[in-house]
Amino acid sequence: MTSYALFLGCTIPARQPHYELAARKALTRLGIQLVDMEGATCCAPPPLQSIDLETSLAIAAYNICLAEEADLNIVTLCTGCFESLTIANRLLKEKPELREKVNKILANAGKEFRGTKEVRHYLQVLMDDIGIDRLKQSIVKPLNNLKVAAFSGCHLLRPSELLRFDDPERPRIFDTLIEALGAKSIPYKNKLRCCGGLLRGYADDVALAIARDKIVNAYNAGADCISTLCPFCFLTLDLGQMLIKATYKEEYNMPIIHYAELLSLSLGVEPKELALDFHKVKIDRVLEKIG
Amino acid sequence: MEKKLKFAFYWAASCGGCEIAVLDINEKILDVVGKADIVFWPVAMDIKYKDVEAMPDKSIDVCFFNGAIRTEENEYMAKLLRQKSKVLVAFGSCACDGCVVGLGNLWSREKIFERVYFETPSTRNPQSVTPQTRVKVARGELELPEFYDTVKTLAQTVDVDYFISGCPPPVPRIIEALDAILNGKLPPKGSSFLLNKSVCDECPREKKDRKITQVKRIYEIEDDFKTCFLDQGVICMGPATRGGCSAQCLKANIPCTGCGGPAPRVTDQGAAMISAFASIAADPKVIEQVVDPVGTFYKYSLANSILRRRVMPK
Amino acid sequence: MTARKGSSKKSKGKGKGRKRRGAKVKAMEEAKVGVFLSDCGGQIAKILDFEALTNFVKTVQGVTFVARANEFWRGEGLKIIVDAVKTKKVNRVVVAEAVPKISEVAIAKAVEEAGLNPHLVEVLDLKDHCALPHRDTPKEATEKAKAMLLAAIEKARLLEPIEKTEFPAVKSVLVIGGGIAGMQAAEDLADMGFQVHLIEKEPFLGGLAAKAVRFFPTDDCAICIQSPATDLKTVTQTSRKCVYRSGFSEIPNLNILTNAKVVKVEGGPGNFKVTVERKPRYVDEKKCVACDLCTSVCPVEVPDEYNAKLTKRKAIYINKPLVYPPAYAIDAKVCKFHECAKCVEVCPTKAVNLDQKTEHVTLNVGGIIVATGFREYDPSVIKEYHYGEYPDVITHLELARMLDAFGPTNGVPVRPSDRKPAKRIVFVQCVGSRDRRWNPYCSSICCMISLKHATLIKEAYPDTDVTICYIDIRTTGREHEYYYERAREMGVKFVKGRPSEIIHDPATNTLIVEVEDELLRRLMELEADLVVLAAAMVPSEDTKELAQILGVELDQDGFFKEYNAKLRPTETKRRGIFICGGAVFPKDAPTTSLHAHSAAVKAAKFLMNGKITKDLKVAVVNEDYCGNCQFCPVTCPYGAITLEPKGDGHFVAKVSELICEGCGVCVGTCPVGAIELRHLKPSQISAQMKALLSVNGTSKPLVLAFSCSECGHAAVDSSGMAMMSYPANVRVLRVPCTGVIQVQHILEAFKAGAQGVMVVGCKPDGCHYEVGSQKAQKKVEMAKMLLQAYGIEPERLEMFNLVFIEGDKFAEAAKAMTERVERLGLLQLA
Amino acid sequence: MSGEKPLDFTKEITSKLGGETIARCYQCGTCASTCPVTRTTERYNPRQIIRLALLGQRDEVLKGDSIWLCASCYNCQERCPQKVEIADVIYALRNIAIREGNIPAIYTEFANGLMSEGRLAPISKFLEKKRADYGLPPLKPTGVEAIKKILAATGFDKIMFKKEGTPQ
Repeated sequence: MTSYALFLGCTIPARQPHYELAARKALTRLGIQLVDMEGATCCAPPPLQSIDLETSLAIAAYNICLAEEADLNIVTLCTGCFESLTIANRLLKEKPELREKVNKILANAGKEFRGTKEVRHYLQVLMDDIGIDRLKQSIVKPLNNLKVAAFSGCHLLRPSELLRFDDPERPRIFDTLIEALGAKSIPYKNKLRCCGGLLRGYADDVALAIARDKIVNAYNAGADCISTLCPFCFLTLDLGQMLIKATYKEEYNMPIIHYAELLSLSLGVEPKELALDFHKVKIDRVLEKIG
Repeated sequence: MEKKLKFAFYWAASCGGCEIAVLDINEKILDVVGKADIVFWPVAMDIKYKDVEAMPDKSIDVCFFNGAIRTEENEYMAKLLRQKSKVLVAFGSCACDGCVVGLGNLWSREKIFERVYFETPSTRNPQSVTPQTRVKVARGELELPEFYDTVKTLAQTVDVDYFISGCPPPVPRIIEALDAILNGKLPPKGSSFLLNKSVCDECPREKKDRKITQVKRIYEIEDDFKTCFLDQGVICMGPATRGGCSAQCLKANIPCTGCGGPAPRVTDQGAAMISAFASIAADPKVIEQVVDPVGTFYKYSLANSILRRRVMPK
Repeated sequence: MTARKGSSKKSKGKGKGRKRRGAKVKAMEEAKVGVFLSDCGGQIAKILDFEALTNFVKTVQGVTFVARANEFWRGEGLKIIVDAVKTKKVNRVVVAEAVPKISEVAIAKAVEEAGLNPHLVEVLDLKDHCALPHRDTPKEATEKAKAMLLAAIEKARLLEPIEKTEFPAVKSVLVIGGGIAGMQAAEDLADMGFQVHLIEKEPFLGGLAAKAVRFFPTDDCAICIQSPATDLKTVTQTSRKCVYRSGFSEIPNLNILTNAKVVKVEGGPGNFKVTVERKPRYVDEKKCVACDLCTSVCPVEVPDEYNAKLTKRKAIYINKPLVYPPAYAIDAKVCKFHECAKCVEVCPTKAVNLDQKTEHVTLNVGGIIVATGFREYDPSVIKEYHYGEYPDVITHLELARMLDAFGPTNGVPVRPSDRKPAKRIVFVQCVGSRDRRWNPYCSSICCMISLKHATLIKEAYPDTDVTICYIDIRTTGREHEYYYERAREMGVKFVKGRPSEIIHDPATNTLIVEVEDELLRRLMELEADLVVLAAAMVPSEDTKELAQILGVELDQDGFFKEYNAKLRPTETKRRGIFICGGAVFPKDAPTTSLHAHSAAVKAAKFLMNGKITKDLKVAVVNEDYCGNCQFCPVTCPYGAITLEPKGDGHFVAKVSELICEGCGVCVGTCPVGAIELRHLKPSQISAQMKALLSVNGTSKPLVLAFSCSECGHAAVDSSGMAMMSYPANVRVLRVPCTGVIQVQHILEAFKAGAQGVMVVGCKPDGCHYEVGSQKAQKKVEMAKMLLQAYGIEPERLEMFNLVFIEGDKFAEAAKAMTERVERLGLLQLA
Repeated sequence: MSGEKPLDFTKEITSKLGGETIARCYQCGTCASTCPVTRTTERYNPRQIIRLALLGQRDEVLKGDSIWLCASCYNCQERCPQKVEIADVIYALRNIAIREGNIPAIYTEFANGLMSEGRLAPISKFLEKKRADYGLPPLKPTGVEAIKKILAATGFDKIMFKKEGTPQ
């Protein structure tokens, strides 16, 4: 059994337990052991990087140190956490001077970054540890050609030089994993473009306009739902539709579903076992189509 | 029967390894004793200064002198043996180039005494005793030879006829030297019994790209037992060191540290190696990685280098 | 048993495969030095006390003759030297004379004519190196002049004659690459009477030019060349000719081999043995009448590379319009050979021969010209532009084929997706060029190519909407700016901005180019039927492999690297191998021509005499001491040193006398002193050093400056010429290159009385011997470490990198070094 | 541009973590063209921010609203032909701006959350109950004390809270 230190981050446990629940159920069913991390903190995402990059690196490194001490690789659910931690891990592994600088800071918290562990997104765990074939064999309830607009979120792919997750212009991994569930990953306009989520709280109007584009493009392409990996994207697109309704007087009713939820459903988890009431846009349409 | 030759062996400032090297010639010693009498050999025979002093000048045919000139006694004996010997051979790295003893030239006499008699962790010297040339004791006055400030080579002290460098000298070269002496086929004065070519010439290791990108200690590499140490980043003195040793260290997978001394056309072994090293160093960073330039490049030849010793800070 | 130090038997040079000229080196005769003191027309006699100098020189051992004159390098002065050599038995000539280098050459020439080896001359410059810079302290200057004279005399006494040698130079040249560069160079050389072999890897000559159709800025047919000399009898010199109407292949001495590539090069400059592999054409060029019957029966169809895959061709094919050779060729990759053999049956002249085999041809040539050109970069790696995915995104070469009236669309630009004429065309500049992700350099010709294509389209189809998205428009050539102007006048639109993405709208089969018009500061979505990418120009395929075979360097971008961009732009570091055209960097046709002619002239100059005569001022290995450490071969900037087996399992270094440039970087490297320069022996350096430091006569601490003969000495010269002043305690010792200097020399200088040591050489990247200055720098750094360990202030040693125009900096450095050493106080050696 | 010293500001940026690559920019506009924010609002154009910065318009860059509008999507950085790390450059500019007191309110909120709980989003009682209902394990405490030490070491706390813990 493969074990990982589960890095939850801030948003998932605080706002989206349905994501955590679905991910835990799915990964456990697939034989991945998730170890909850003692003392993990915020991953130091872009808002903190905006305040101070060096501090952010140190905080990310602190969390990696916890995994090093536990002798476990990290798995993240949140794309933002994946980005923050992966960038810190890569930079500190590859730039000795930066590492020395950060370790001086970490010494104050009694930690030292050693660079012995990896940070993985749970999609990588599915691809590499479980594998598409085993995943397909585990599917008990295929998603019946559900038309899914895949939206991985920016920080799974970019900056590709450091994340090295997938081809940043022609990513295949997420789509492959969606199709492994029996669904169809449909093309839609500006698929790789940002949801604007990080502008929420500073320029809500801009953020909403960008989110609207996303919804409209998926809608126009005939998607049954948009599948997300990042709690921020989810929030922006799911809650966002309420705001779009209020601001633009438009209603799309586009279900936003975390991939972990789709995965759980296809692995045979009953909808009632999942915390589906956390969805602002109801997903009944999707459940019906899956049957 | 021919008249037997008279040999002398002397041990000045050195570790004594050269004395052992004389025995390393094994059965050859039988040829030696067959053809020569050893008239003076303090390590093996009980003989006093006065016995030597009493010998007629040039009565010793060949004197093998090992050790550098560190003390007044070393100097006295070097001069005395020169006077008494027809042929004086500088035997071993200490006599030829100063060797490790010569590295003492990086410090002054005072510093050395301070270190040796006070600072080393194993020293207990509550009465602050240091060597004195004359000391009164209950039974009279004791005399000690003076410890010189500077270590010299034998040739810097007296006229030397032949040289056999090495730490200790390689056995085949000793045998060649003995054969030459015993058969009266001596080379021109000033010759060395080592070879003209460097250790590299005898080394079996493969030379590869000849570009040093990083200086490494030997424990830092995974030696493949085939590739030249320099190509693996380990400093090897072979290129700048007079050969004749059959590269025996390298055959035992240890880089050459330079005991053969400078090549025949070179006056300064360390500087020659530094020039070569700097020329093939990939970038200036590599140069900074050399921690101890004198200890690395002049381990055996500091006393016989161009500058010979450190200028002591005032 | 061996010598402890120094003396050794001299190794005798072996004259293998070449003739030695001039007198055999005589046994060292006693040196009789003649010293000739020029007071430069009396000018410097006002500063230097020539009486004192003359008297001093007379006391120096070996000096048998002293003369003084206004000048010695010409006229009466020179006659005095000649006379002294002829009648006074003077056999070493020391001349104090200004006019650097000119005087050296003139005196050496006269001395040689007088019967003395010209290398027995030592010229020193008392004017620029002593009198002028020290004019404020004439007494000290005179003392320094004595030291300089003494040093020159000491060196002269140790001078030995140096012979001249001749090396064979085969009057034949191999030109690799049958594009315009290769054809032009080949034609030049053949016209000059050299035997030329022109090889082309494709079955047809013409290269990229043949595909490009027209050239800017004249919109001329791309494939015309100068008239071969064979035609000169009938045609005026200024005419041009179409390649296929030029009679190119009939030029005497020109041997054209298509389907051919170089696989091995042996030998050396002047005498290469080149193995060329010739793949079968399967059609006998001499029999084929190009009737086209074969293609009509050939069943195999493949996309035609020549037409940018816009059309198909058969397995047996010919490129049109016709170029050399006018014969069909079979594409071995797709032909079914004997399974089919329809072409064999149908051929009326029995030209098709499916059993042709790969041949290997060995050519003996004196020089090689590389003219392998460049190619268009495959922009499919730039995924945001979707080349290779959206059929209507094409490159300029593909567009060029469309614009060719013989081409796949007969001159009409169309959308490949549906073959409809393209009415809205967007060009995207800098695709894969100026892009750190792919090729960081500017490909330099794409702006002009876009302008050419835009205007050609506008001219033929004025209602076509053409937009060029650019970062910067670069039209630097003559007339190019007018070309740009014309494009604007014709209505070509220009958007300053680099598109971020090309999107395909399947509903309308329209491409959308997303770009910010920076000048409007507005995001645009340009709709287009056809998007043309100005893809980067990159080195031809197999460039790396060829460079390896030839033993020449490539630059960071993968093009062939020239010896020196300014002075030797068509030469490589490997003598006898020349480069030209797009193989060096992307070029337009005029520049390619220029380059090709230059390479041809360089090759001709190298081989014209059928032999190469050279003074053997080179490095010499003493085999008795060489320990096979193999450092010198890698440090030699010219690859002149190889290791030669001695047969007993041992190796010794061997210097190629032809290739060696005599810089001495190897000497500065050799840890056993086994390599010496014939023209500057270690004994001569020591003698000069001692002499320069033996006469003090100044109140200031002596500083020895080692200076290279190139930039270093030029800076010292110019310092004096420009009347800069610095103290007379600074003494200059000239070496060929600072790379020759060893740490031992620096230590010896201190031992000999120098209080400070300067090393003055070229800039690290501008060393006349490539690497010498850098190596010197590293040695100086290590010597400083060593001095520190010896308890000597490392600041007493410093390297300065100067050039000719920095004479002021040399004076400053000399002053600064003097002050520094004064501040440090007297150097105490233990 | 009077009185501005372009080089100084460029140097200031290139010496900051994230800002190293700014001077490579040759103003091709790929970043603006690919930016989802630029196509939504005129308030933001990454090319223009870089241009202003390289021309030394320090105040306009740091005190304005523009730099806060980057959505950190890294599209520009991915496609920049000069490998200018544009998103990171924006971080560097924000880092400088924040040190000079231009701190949008949302960032103070985030910093507060980090300082007090070690996470940006607080966990509500409601959520804790919901978690338990769904059988999710109780959340482990965060290493907030360690974070405080890190923030003290880098001076982060002083940047954000100049007067004894009160937001500036």
